[in-house]
Amino acid sequence: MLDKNGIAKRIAKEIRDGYYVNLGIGIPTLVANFIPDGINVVLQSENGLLGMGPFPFEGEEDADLINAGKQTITTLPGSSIFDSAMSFGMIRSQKIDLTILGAMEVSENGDIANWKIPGKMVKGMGGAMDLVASAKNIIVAMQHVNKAGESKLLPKCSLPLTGVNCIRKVVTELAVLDILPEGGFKLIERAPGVSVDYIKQVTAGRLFADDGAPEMILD
Amino acid sequence: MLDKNGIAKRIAKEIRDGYYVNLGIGIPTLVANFIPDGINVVLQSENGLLGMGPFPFEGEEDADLINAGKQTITTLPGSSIFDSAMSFGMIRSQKIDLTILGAMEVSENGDIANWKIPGKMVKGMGGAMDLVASAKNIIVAMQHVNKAGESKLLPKCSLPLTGVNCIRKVVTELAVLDILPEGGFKLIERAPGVSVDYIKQVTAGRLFADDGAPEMILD
Amino acid sequence: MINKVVAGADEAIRDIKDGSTLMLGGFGLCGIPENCITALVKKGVKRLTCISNNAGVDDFGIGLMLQQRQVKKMISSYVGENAEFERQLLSGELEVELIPQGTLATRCMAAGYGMPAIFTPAGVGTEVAEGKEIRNFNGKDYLMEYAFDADFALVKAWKGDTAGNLIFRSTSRNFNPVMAMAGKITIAEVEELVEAGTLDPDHVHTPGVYVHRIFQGANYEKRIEQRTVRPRN
Amino acid sequence: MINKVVAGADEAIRDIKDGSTLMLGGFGLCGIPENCITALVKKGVKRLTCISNNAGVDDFGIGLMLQQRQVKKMISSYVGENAEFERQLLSGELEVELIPQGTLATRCMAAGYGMPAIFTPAGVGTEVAEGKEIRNFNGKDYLMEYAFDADFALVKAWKGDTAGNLIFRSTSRNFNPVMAMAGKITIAEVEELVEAGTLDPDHVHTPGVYVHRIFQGANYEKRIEQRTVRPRN
Repeated sequence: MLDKNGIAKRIAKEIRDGYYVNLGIGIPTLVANFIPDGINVVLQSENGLLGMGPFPFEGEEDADLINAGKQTITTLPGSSIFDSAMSFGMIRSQKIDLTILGAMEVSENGDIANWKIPGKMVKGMGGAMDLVASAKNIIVAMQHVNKAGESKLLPKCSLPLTGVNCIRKVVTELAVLDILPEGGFKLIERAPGVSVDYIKQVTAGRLFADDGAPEMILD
Repeated sequence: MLDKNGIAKRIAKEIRDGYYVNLGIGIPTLVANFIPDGINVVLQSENGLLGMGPFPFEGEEDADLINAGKQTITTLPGSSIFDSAMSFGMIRSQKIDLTILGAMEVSENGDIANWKIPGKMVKGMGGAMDLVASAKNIIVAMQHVNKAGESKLLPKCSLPLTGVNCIRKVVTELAVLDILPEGGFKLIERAPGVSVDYIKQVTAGRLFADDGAPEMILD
Repeated sequence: MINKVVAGADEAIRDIKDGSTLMLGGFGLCGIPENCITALVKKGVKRLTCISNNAGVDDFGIGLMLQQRQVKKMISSYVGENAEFERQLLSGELEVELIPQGTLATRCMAAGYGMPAIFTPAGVGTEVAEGKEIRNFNGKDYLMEYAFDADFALVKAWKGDTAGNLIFRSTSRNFNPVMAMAGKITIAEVEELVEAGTLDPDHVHTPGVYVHRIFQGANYEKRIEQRTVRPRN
Repeated sequence: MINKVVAGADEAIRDIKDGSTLMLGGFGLCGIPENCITALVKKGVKRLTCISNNAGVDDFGIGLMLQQRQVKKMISSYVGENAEFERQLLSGELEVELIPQGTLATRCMAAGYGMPAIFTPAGVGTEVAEGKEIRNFNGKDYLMEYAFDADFALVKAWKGDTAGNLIFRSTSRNFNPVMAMAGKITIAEVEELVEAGTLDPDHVHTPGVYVHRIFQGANYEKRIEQRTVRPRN
């Protein structure tokens, strides 16, 4: 079973040299820490920055330089700044190669719910609906089950949707799963020490694991 | 009867302090020479400049700095540069207070034809169709009759249209005419020495000149 | 050149009335029109509709206007981090319309570019699509979304000149340029106001034609919402 | 940072094939991709569709490609000042689609912003509207125009960096930024190529994400089409 850093580390292996990547808040943000050496990647922050760098050194924070999570950050050599319309323009026109974001639920046909729980205060969808509607390659980073112990990989989402038929891959603390074009979760890898049976048990949607699946190798 | 500079001079009197103005090629370009002192105006060139200045001094021409007529020009203090999409964006969103352009024909309901003569080589409409479709205030500067001696102020345009129901005022070598909301040319002023009868004679569209019209005062 | 300078925030917002629709630039607390907000709180105008990506925090940004119950409706993409906001929303005092962030930006841009509507895939198949026209292009569904129609846009720039030209600094640019283009009356506050001719025309982000009033703001706090740092080695 | 540098024009255009659709930046002869055009003439690719505001003059710009009969179709707003162009057009060798300049720019922008179509009033009631969908918003008619779909965009900037970021100079900006956003593959030639980190991120007009290949062009002629001057007193 993986911790949050483990999930981030596994997702980082999906990143190819030359990718422009948008990272959501939470586990996705951690992915930046595990990008392998020799892989050149540019991180986009949808508030208007390409080439997001690490947090600033203490005392060098700049109120005018934040990421989409409102954290103080830095630029890198080759960074560029643009307005919100251009930022979402490049998202819509699929210039971003990979989008990584969290979710409350994912369905076996690739629907995602991650912005609203009926009866609770709704903070808003931010840029998530734009990202999932446009990105060509979306990976969801999330826990396999919710706090009540219920599966978050479902035949059909129960929460209000963020986007439909858009997720291609899910990485949880237990497994890497592809979403098949014809529907259903295909088990690709198991986290160290996790059995196929256990994954079956906590996956409510259709799971295809006929030919087993290897344990993932993280290093 | 006015010469080209006279037409330009008369049109310049329509410009108010604080106007952003787009000048077409030909007589409209001359209008810039007659803007009264104390009237602050910004000229837009639709290839991407606000604050067009005069031609450069000899030897100071810059190949990167031209107007929509492809002439070398200069900037002024307070100028700004932008791309073609923003340029026509500001035209469409009516940020330009006044557009002055030439025409081959204008009809009594405000249609304009100024880009194409069937059977002749067509060079293109350039930005004219965008300008006439969007501008809130358009003045046409043209000769009253064509080279064949035929009126260019018509009941209906005979040439392919550039825009419909968009022209509000026409200034020719003979007269200033408003186009009435209900249709028809209303004679506002006569050029020095030109009679109402003569204007009637060379205006093919409906002309309203019931209460006469004063001679224009240019200085 | 046309001079757009006004004395200060109070004069700049003089004709904002009860019931006006405002756009306010900024992302979180970054690049927000601090001085205009202070002046609006002082003026006490009510029943405002505010189009802004966020709603500030309890004691800064639009949160200050919420404290005074000046806001009737918020049109935003994300409104977290604000307890008073939540209270007013749950009690029904405040109306909120949540729209995707890219749709928010593009509806501003549409207004600035004179396009009455745009197409975006954001929200297709979700509750955001309810009641909206859906159109398929090349096998993909898009929602038709309308250009915003705002009485005033309040934006904050780094530098501006007397002709209204604006230059933004770093990610405080965000929604400011698209809102500047979209307001019927656009009010720009800047950290530094300079004479026309000082700014390089190639560096101008917002041409002066879009700006109706400009002033140099006083005492920018530029509060940081989440101060994240890394240790020096 | 991702490195976009290629050795020169020949390598940059290596995969432009007979029948490709190209966007070419520039207004008149101002800001045109001179080196890419020279390389295309040398390569001799044929049956090109060129989306460009103008068509050059007889012996410069796209005119050079017309001389070699490499162009099957021009999509432009204004094609004057070119005798060979006129000859080919009248003889039926060359197809021309004339569209309003703002529509041309906005159809590029639409592609760059991932919007399949836009609405513009330009051309309503004229032959440009023939066969197009007309839609009324708030009492005014608009044409629906589709985003361009171009295989390559060839643009010319003043400065560029190894990450593909571009800065344009003065009115040579024109169509270049919107075309840079719109090409499936965007090739940028620059007068000066610098290391990533040299350009101020706030001054970048075209972010590197839009640029697939960049090179420093050789021997810019930057011809002036109409040299207009005023006398010194």
